[in-house]
Amino acid sequence: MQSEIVISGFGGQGALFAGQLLAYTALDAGLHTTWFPSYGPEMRGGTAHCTTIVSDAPIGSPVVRHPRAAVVMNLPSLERYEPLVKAGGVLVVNSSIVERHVQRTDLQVLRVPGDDVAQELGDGKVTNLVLVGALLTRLPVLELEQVKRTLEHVIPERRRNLLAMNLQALERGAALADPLAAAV
Amino acid sequence: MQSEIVISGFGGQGALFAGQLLAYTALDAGLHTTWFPSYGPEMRGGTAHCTTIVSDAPIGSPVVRHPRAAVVMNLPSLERYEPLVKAGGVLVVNSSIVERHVQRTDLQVLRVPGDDVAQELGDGKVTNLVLVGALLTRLPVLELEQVKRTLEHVIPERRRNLLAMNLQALERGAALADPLAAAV
Amino acid sequence: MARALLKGNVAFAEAAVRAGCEAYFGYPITPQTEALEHMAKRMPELGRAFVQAESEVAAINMVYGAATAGVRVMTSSSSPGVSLMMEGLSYIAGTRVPAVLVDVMRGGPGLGNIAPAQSDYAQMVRGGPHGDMKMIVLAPATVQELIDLTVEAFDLAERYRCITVVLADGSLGQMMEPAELPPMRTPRAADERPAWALTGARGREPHALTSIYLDPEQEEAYNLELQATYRAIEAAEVRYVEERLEGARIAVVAFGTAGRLSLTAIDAARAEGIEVGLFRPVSLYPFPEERLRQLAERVDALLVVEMNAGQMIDDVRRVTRERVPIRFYGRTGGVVPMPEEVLEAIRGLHAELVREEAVA
Amino acid sequence: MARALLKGNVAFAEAAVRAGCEAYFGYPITPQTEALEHMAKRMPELGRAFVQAESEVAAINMVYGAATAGVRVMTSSSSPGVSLMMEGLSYIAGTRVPAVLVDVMRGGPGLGNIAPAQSDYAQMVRGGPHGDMKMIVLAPATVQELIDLTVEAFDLAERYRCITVVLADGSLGQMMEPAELPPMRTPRAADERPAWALTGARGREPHALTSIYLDPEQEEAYNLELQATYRAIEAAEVRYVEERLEGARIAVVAFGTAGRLSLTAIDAARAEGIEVGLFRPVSLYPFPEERLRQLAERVDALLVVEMNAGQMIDDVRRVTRERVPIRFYGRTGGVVPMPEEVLEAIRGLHAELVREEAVA
Amino acid sequence: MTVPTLTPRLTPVVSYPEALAPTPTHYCPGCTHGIAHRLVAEVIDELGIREDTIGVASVGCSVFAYNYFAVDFAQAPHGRAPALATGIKRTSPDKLVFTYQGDGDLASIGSAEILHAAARGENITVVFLNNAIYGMTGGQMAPTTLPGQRTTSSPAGRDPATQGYPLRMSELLAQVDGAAYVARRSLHDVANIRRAKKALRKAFEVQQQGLGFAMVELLSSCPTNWGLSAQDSLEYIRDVMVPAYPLGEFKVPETEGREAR
Amino acid sequence: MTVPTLTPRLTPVVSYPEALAPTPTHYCPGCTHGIAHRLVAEVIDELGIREDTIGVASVGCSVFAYNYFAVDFAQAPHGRAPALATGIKRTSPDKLVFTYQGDGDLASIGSAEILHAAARGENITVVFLNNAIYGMTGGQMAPTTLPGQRTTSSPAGRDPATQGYPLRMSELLAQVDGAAYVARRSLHDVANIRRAKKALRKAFEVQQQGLGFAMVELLSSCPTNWGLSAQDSLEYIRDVMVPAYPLGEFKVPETEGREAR
Amino acid sequence: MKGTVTVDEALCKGCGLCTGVCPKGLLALSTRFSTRGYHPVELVDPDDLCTGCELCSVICPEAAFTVFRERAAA
Amino acid sequence: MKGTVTVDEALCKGCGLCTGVCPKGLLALSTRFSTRGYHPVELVDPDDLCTGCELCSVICPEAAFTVFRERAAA
Ligand SMILES: Cc1ncc(C[n+]2csc(CCOP(=O)(O)OP(=O)(O)O)c2C)c(N)n1
Ligand SMILES: Cc1ncc(C[n+]2csc(CCOP(=O)(O)OP(=O)(O)O)c2C)c(N)n1
Ligand code: SF4
Ligand code: SF4
Ligand code: SF4
Ligand code: SF4
Ligand code: SF4
Ligand code: SF4
Ligand SMILES: [Mg+2]
Ligand SMILES: [Mg+2]
Repeated sequence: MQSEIVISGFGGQGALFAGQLLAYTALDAGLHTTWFPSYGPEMRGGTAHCTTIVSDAPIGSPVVRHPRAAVVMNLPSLERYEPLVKAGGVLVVNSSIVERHVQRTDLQVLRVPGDDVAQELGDGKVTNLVLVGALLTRLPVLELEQVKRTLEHVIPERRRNLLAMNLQALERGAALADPLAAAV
Repeated sequence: MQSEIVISGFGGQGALFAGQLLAYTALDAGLHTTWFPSYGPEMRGGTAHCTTIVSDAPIGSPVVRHPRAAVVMNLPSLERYEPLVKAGGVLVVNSSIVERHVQRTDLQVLRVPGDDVAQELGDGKVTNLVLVGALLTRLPVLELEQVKRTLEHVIPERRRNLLAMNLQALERGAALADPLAAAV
Repeated sequence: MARALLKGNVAFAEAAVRAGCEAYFGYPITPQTEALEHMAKRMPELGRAFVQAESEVAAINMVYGAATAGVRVMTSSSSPGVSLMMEGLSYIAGTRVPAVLVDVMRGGPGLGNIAPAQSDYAQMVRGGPHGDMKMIVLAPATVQELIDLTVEAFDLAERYRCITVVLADGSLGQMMEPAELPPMRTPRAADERPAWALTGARGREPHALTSIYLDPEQEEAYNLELQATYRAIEAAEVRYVEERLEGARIAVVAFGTAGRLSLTAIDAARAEGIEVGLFRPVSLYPFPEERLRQLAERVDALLVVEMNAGQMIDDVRRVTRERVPIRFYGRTGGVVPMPEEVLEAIRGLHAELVREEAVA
Repeated sequence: MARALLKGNVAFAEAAVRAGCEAYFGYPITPQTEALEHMAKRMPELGRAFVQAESEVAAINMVYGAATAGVRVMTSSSSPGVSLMMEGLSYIAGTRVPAVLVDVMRGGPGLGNIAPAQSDYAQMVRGGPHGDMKMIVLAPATVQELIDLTVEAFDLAERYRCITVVLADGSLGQMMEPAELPPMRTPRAADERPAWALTGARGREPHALTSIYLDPEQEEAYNLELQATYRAIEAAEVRYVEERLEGARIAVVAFGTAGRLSLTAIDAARAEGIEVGLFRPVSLYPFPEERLRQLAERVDALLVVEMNAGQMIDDVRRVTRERVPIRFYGRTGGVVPMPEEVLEAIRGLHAELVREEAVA
Repeated sequence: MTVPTLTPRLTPVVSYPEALAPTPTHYCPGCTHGIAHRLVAEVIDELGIREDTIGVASVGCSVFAYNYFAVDFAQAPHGRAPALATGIKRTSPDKLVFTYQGDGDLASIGSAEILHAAARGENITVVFLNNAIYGMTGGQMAPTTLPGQRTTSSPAGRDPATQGYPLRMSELLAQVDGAAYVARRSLHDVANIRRAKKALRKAFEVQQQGLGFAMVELLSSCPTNWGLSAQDSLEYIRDVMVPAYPLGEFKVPETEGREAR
Repeated sequence: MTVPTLTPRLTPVVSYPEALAPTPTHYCPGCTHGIAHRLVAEVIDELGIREDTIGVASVGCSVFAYNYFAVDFAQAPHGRAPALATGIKRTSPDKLVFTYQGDGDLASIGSAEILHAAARGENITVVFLNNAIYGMTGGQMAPTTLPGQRTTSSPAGRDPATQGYPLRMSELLAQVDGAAYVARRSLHDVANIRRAKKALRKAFEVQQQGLGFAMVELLSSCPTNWGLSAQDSLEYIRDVMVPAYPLGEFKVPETEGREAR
Repeated sequence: MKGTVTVDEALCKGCGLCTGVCPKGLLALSTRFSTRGYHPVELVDPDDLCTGCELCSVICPEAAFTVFRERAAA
Repeated sequence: MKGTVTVDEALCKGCGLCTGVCPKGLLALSTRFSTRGYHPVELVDPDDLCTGCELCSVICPEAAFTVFRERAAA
């Protein structure tokens, strides 16, 4: 079984790191994984996105047109990925700044107020992890606890002091996910 | 009918110009012709040689392994070209400085004291034309008179004052050729 | 070494370090700059040579210099930068000193863009530098292969005293994947340099390393030596990967990233009942001619997939003598084809075969 | 114009002048330097632009600049110098501005020597510069053709907004042969420059000439345009010469000097009763694929003759699908094969055919 | 853009230059590339040469300069802008041709081309942005990087012993006979920006007068790769770069006076 | 070589340098490339470094330098000798590495490489033969060709207006911080040749001391392409080249005194 | 002298350089996001203190300012 | 001081530079051709005037000279 997760947002919203975290977790869990960034000048200011693939078999393509899940942290990302997620797949939306609702009805949509939760936790920079926490509830391949364990050792040195907050972000996202999903 | 003439000597002995003169003459005579130099650092000090081909039909290769005629102005040139001239072909040797005699017996050999004649005429630099004059007596494709006419208009500006001597060189070479040929 | 999640550019740079690379000379260019940056940190740390050259022209000539000194040396760059290395590469080949180049291709021609592409296949495999010369060209498809082939590149370069190119594309340089780095080899000691190297003529006749042979006969003799080396390489160094080819009616032929992309498409097609497999040349030079020719005897059609306008396909055509239909799917300019597109191409080719059978 | 005895290098330079070449930028290198020297005299005399650049890198980029200004511009060089032009050529192709390059090849690889060679066929025809790009490559065999193709090169470059290369070898640059120069064309007036040119945005929107398209989709669209141009060139600009092919059993395939050399051998072989003719590709890109394929249907064997280790032969193999045996005769490193050697190769191939018939 | 209701007596004294295309740039916030662009555009406007000017963009953050100027533009390979400019100027002598180059472009890979354009007295104007770093590729060491300066390719700070010393291109090129005008200015405050504009104007005028090669080096910021705020970057220029790269006119046409520092 | 019968009291005081291979050169008669070769060889002998020296030949008449020196040698692409030397020196820091380059090679196509080798303070010795012409390719204009000088590519004499001004590389490179020793000497007479040798010796000693980049420019003759006799060529150097290319030490290591002109 | 300025929000990147040079301290970054995701600068000049001195426009890397000034008595 | 010189004919290219520097005028090009085709220089010193001053050897581009000198009284 192979799961493809796209994470997409403004540069600076931490999409790339969130994707890497999933890949690191997959590695720790003994799974196959790839992380594929979009890179280049668009990273500066524009949109940043990446694809993480997690699988129990060797991975061919590190990109796919139709991912199983997408975490969209801003409106342009929603515009881009809503049409692409596989039917039945997961779409996590940062509802704090994305007002528009999802049109498709064949997806599991999680609208999570990522920025608000992050502000609450005291750091705008953990929106990505809030959303990932939510995602994990719908993505059976990686377990929240494993992600947390992995985070502990891959968190960049300069953010180590924020580890607790980062872990909370994951948890809050996960906690929010269930009722939200029901509300879709 | 195609005739290939190699002219070879030390750099500075005028081998290249002599070959060009034949090509210019051929052009004036309405024949096909090519002139092919050896070039490069070996020109400085070392040996210079060129191949002139004259033909009544378009010319394929501008070089051949076995030329119909060779004018050799020094010993290395003799060493190189004696074995190569076509059987029955012409070999003109600058006997002023090439002491060794020709071994092959299947060639028309002309031993012409080119440097001596040139000195006599007052300019060491016309050895080449003395030898060419001799060659022409055995090479029916180009006529001495035509060569002289051509020389008049292709002689480099800075040597124009030496035109008369150049023409004499050709004539002296031609004049020497007959008896010499008999003496082989 | 345990497997770690590694970015391609960092992975090959560290692999080179561990393979005993004693000198790196390079110039920044996206999408391979992280390799230079990694070397900027690692090489001085280990007391080895690192110079950020003033240009790719200078970089390849520093490589040339270090190669004449008999050390393991490398550079890395991307398309426009590699174009600037052509003269230097020709001299290195013309002098028969070993060197390694990692080329992380990007979209072209010209300045193009920094997105992944394979459009320098022809340049590296067929005829970039002037003169009758070849470089061993290895095309990895995963970060692990990128590591392994980089290590091997040093060995091959030394074995044949030639240039070995690791030809990757931007995606391989930028992506992360679990991979294992090789153990650290101790670099050769200064007094273990090869006999042909310039080490100062201590107690021996001086020698020169040069690529000029004014006398054509001599240059030809040298060229014949080179050609003999190339024949030896062709005989011994062919590398390829075959997947799902057992009983396949269609073979996808694709290298590097295009190859791994195609594999996903192949699995999807197989799930639909289409018998298709993958032939992935790993050594682009020497090209796996023999094996591909045999393959063309067994299958009904070939689909060449490249991230360019069709470059390797000419070699596929030549080698297989077009015994079977050969179709092409390619994207250019840095567009990475999605496996779904390749799947579509496989389906199309399959349908073609079915139609033909119906007619027959 | 009457026929005059002209040295190849001078002939093509003067031909360019007469074709309305408005700017020449170059750097001395044997065996093409006389061309630069001719231009150094002629261009200023005519009030046109001549710059001896600081290097071939600079020269090709001056050409690039002048090309963006919409003038007829050229450079000339030889193997190592041409290698230095690869990046610039890729940019020119990537910007679709017209330019002419005369490449007078010498022995390689590396510094090699200054003797005549054809060992840069692969570089110029298949893949010197990076990216999916092509250059029209024309291979003259006589001084007259060198003149005519140089003139044509300017027209083709402008028609397709591409690079046209006249690919000669040292012998063609250095030899003299009677030839006729074209009449003097008046260069275009400054206000007649093409609409796409950079002329100052007087009374119109400014425009830019560039080769960077950061968005892969855009770069791909650009590449598709390029590819469409190449298809148009392939359809319209194939050039070749056939000699003595009527009823031939053996066809010699050779370009440029190797072609004319072979002709002498062919005549000698015919005199011996061997039915052999010459197929001489004049446009190396576009390669005369169709015609050669047809030829391979008619003859019993092909002999490819090159002044290299075997480069064009790969295209001959691909195009003919090796329908008939293909043999090779080549000399490398600046050795000019003698017609006698080619004759020997023809005889050998002929004997092979006779033997086979005997067996059959 | 909303224009406020104005009292009739208020009239525009500064507005968007005509020679600047009405396009937002991709430069990072606070990057002084933008200031240099505006100055060049203002000079072009003031000299009334917009329709007679051809620019040559280089490779670096300013690669898209051609999108930002409302003049004809070519885009050169990394370092080769002076060669392109030569090709253009020689075949369009009545046009004003300028290059816009970064320090990696001009002082590293393109050092031969700039030196020889100067030696030839090529009648072009060079706008040279020195930000002591390779901006576009993410902050590697440039030939102009200061000793001790940390970059991604001099992670321990540039060590002159192994990584060499900074090149002062203006001083160097001023030595060359073909150079007519060479000045270094800075973009770190209003007064210096105004001086920079004067120098740019002179550099274009020198070309108009056919006096030869003219170059203005502008000390410029790279907040992103310096890891400083926009404001701190200007202070870094003032406090660190200016001392290492003295401002001044290093060569002026013989007929002209030197502007006081 | 026949040795005359000698009175026992006569002993050899000058003989063929050990570091010079016993091979006739291909240089034209009277070409001062040969003098430069001998001087370098003598210095190598005097310093006793023959077996620790690696030379880098460039492209130009001296391309075969590797045949003439009895030391290990590489041969570089046109202009790139300083890059090769960098690669060699960085990986063989205990060897003495020198390049031998002509003016076309060093000042034209290789100007970026020499500038940056100097800027990096690359610890190498550069022997730079300035004969104001491209000798090997038959006498084209070099960046060092003098205004008005006729060459095959400046047939009407070099016109600075279109062909630029000569580059004085020593003065230029002396400006660069990484340069430790830069001197210009001439080979036109015995006294100057002796001075040239001293400079060459210093340039090798600077490298031995690890002080950085050292270069000696030698004004040299090209009788063949100047169209002058060997003797007249020396006079041409003295009367025409020296005034245009002043002799002197333009940079000396701080610890050392400058040699008087 | 009296003056005022307008800022083209499509151009302003909120770098804040202008806020540092205004002698009257009239420029401040807003907390709003512009369509390009920046906090654009705003003129806060309730007392009409702007002199139209142009300093803001000189330092602005985006040429975002239009500066207006009272016409000199004419 | 007394001295003498020998010239390696295999090296001498007959450039004549040495003839110009010998303070005693003892060097002259011969009319003979060397094996490499040059007129080699010869020491013409019937009166033993050579001082071994080395000037010839300093200017010779071919390192063709060996210079001998009287050993200082020792
Ligand atoms: C031949 C080549 N080499 C390298 C590059 C990669 N590259 C792009 S921009 C750049 C550096 C630009 O730095 P600079 O000129 O200082 O401009 P800045 O971005 O700092 O304004 C480099 C190395 C390239 N495009 N082409
Ligand atoms: C890339 C390249 N361009 C051009 C040449 C041709 N070339 C050989 S030597 C030379 C000039 C040498 O002049 P210089 O360096 O002054 O040396 P000199 O012969 O005068 O001693 C040139 C242009 C070459 N070999 N390679
Ligand atoms: S990276 Fe630096 S130079 Fe480039 S736009 Fe950003 S701040 Fe400016
Ligand atoms: S061409 Fe000039 S530089 Fe070269 S060897 Fe002859 S005289 Fe010397
Ligand atoms: S014009 Fe002057 S006073 Fe007005 S806002 Fe700008 S800086 Fe402030
Ligand atoms: S200086 Fe310009 S870009 Fe920066 S905040 Fe002020 S108006 Fe905006
Ligand atoms: S050593 Fe002195 S005196 Fe003797 S030959 Fe030489 S120059 Fe003349
Ligand atoms: S200087 Fe040397 S080469 Fe010249 S003539 Fe004298 S001995 Fe011969
Ligand atoms: Mg910069
Ligand atoms: Mg020279």
